[in-house]
Amino acid sequence: MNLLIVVAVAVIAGVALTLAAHGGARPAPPGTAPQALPFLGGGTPDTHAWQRFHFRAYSMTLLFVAFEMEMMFMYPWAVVFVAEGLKALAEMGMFLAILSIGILYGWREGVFRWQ
Amino acid sequence: MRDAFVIALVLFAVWTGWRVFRVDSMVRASFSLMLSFFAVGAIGVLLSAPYIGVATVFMMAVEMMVMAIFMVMFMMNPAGLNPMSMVHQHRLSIGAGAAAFAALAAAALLSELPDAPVPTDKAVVADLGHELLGPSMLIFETAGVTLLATMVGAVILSSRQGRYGMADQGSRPPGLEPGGEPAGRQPDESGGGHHHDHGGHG
Amino acid sequence: MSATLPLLVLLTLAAGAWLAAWLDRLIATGRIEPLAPLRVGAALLLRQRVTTEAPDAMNWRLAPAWYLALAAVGLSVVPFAPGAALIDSPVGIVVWGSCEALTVVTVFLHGWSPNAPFPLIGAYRYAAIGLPVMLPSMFVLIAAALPAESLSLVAVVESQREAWNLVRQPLGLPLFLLVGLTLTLRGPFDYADGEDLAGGTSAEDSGPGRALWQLARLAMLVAFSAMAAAVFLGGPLGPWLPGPVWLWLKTAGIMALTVAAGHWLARTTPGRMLTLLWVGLLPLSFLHLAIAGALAL
Amino acid sequence: MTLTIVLLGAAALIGIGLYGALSQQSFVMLMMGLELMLNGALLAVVGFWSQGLAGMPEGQLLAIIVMAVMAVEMALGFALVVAVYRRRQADMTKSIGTLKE
Amino acid sequence: MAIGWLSRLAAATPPPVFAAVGPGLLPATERLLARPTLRRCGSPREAAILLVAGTIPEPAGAALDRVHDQLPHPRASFDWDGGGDAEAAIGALWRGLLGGGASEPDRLPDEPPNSWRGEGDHGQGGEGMMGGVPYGRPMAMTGDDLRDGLSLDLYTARIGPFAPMLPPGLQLSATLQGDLVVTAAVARPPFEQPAEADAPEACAARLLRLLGLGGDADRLLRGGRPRGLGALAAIPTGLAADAQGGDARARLRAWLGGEMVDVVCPDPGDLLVGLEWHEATLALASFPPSALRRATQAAEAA
Repeated sequence: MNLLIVVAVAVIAGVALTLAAHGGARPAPPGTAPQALPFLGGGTPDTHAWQRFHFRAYSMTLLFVAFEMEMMFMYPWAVVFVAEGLKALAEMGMFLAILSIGILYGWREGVFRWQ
Repeated sequence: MRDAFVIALVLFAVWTGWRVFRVDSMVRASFSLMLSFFAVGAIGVLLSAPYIGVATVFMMAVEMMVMAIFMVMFMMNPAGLNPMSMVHQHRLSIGAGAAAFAALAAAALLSELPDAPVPTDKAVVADLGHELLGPSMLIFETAGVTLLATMVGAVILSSRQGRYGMADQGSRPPGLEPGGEPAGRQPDESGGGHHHDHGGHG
Repeated sequence: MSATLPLLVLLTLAAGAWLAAWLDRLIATGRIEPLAPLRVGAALLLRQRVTTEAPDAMNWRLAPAWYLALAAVGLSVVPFAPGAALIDSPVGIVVWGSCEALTVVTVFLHGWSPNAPFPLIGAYRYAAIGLPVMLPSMFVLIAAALPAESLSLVAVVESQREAWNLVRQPLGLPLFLLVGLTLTLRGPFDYADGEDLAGGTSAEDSGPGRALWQLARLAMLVAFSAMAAAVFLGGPLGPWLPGPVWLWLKTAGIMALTVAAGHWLARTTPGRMLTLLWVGLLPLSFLHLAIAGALAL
Repeated sequence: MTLTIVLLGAAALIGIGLYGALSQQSFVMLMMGLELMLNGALLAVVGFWSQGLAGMPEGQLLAIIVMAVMAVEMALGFALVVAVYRRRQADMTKSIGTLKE
Repeated sequence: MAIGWLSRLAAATPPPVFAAVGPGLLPATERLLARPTLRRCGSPREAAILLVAGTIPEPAGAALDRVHDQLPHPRASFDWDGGGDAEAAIGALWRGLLGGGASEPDRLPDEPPNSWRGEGDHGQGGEGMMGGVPYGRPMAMTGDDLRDGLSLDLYTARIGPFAPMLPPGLQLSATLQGDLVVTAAVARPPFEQPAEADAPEACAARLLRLLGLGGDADRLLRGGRPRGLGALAAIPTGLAADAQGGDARARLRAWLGGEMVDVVCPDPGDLLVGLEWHEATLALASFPPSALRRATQAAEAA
């Protein structure tokens, strides 16, 4: 409950501060077309910058999503680690082994490069 | 008091969920969906499931980041500079969505719901850990292996260099005799009228 | 106690951001100018805020607000005295992890929304590096949770009464520093705001928007340093002085270390960093977890 | 009372998700619909676990499994989109139907 | 009230300067901006003062006007011929701006690149899904990729001649797919610079700045020693190989050791194709300005 209140207050305060900073300072003249040109060191673009952006690490992100999910199992596991003892240690060994296979496979296929 | 918060969060989740299909920018759509997940996570925190709630936020922040990246990568006009609507069978879909809602809502309203809330002093995170290492060990291990299979599958499908050459050049089965014509059906002739293969460069 | 903790968090955030800006300038130029952070902020507030041709105005404006809010939430998880954190959640470590993940989203939005080439490239680069950098940090935090038998930071601090985690898990702090540099867009992990992109995601930022973004970066540095101090240096634990003072001292130490690392380490190309992260640093964090696990039993 | 509210919300999310999954032409938008349906499922599971099952640990496990399903669906879904785009330069659901090889 | 108070606070800050460097003044400008009393800006959006060093030759005049108009108000420009006390003059300009001095108006007419207002279904200037000129510009279209065969959108732009990560005067006409350079051609060669610009510390400083070691770069320019770690290791091996068998890393090693480097630079167009943008900027900065200028002129003549 405390968590939700702090998050709500932090978000509201952040937004309020932003609005105050934008509204409080010197009133600015409206932007003009030459001012709005995206910065290219004096050059000009042909098109809008928003595009079907070729993200060069896309296969890495797919591996990452699966990897992240495995982490979800590890948090509760960490809490009972000492209580469960050796069983938990063996379990972790297996888990890390599975993750390592995934990484090794990804590495072999060249996933962790700029495609 | 708690119910009022839950109602507000449910409304927020539904509203942001609806926005997903109403905004033009793919980035906004992804992060709208993310907010919908966050509302559900916050409900989880309110309903004494702190781990599930916060983990939802954590997981979905990452997943929706990836979602946004792929949406922008593969959607035409990803930023919605030209407002657009890419829907088909629109009426049918609205009908199906409304029917699903009506049926589920009726089930929720008409059936006798159990009433056994979580005891306030329950150590829910440790419970989950013991469950994972005890009775549900098999589920846990299966999930691990399934996710490994997902990793491998995702890599195979998405990377270009397959074991049998470039993925965009069509597979070429080995010949019946060394160096001879490839055996079986020719992949390049079977694509039909929809085939617009721009691959093969690079 | 109920009113003190929010005040402590606010005070730490504000004074820490000031100290961070001041340290940054000291390490960069060797000059001691206590008022410089305020002056630079004032100079930025007085200038016009330029918009680009067709920006996503709402997200552009609000990205610094989200960043600041994440820093505040992250700092609220940290205990200021033994047993007293503003967010005393049983899953404090996961809350911090969510702040890390959302920082990537925020920086991405900040670079995406101006609809300009350099910010856009910076945003995608940051996503490529910021996502995998979280993995070592998660392993490090899980390793710290093992002896504490809890995901709560209060318990993690309590578990260090006999020995700091810095001693028991020596690989942890260096690995955790990576995520600190990434979260605060510094030095070798500053793939968002690099010089080769004329400032990357902030290349189109001017005036108040820029001031807020810089402030948020500093606030995030405070939150990260406090977190590292709590997880590795025993947080508020220490003799003679009251808890918050110990936490401040340790936070300032980590802050100086992070700022110095940011100024003195060279940044490599994003492609090589990606490989290094997965192939070098991730196995290292596996090793770290295995050692921590064996020791905790 | 709380459980009823939560289940109504879950029903609404599933309804919107179904609408999205059926109506969107683009495969990636369709996946958003699926995720929204899973979101509803997650909400229902959490509600039931918290209000109706007295905190049985299996309920939490089920919630994590729902999240894992989302992750798998997303990773494989996007990998498929990449593979299809590579051959067809399109991301429409129609073009996946023609992927026969 | 509040503004007067803010202005007084701000007046003691180093003036934020964006430099547009013309022919012959690169070494002098680099030394000027390495002083801690001026703040070097990577982008005009951050700056208040546009420092125009030297006489900008005519074809680059329009580009200079564009950069000038990109500065936020209040702004001023300062023409510098390399002599006099530039630092004091810039400081006076800055304090003048903060004290309410007039801001320079735009030099270019207030016209969008294409007229769009009121056109299209929603008045956004576009038509259909991808067509038209929404908000004044067309949308990017797909094209072939060099590396992985995913034909996503191409972004074509002319970058420079005052881009801070490129040598002054160089205007690249580049097509990017993501952050990868798919095609590159030199639209205009870099300005001619005196021999001083090839000095080892000046060349090393340019590379160090691109590697995120801006403090070290300034220290080198002021005659100090760099303190940063890993600069050599950070450059990929084999990047920007020259005909003599050296690469960017080898040249940086020579410069840091105080040696001049005399190499023949390959045609920049060929050099950059297939490189990621960060690598591309490193590759260009890893050649001495004179070698780069000779190579671009040779490419133009051919």
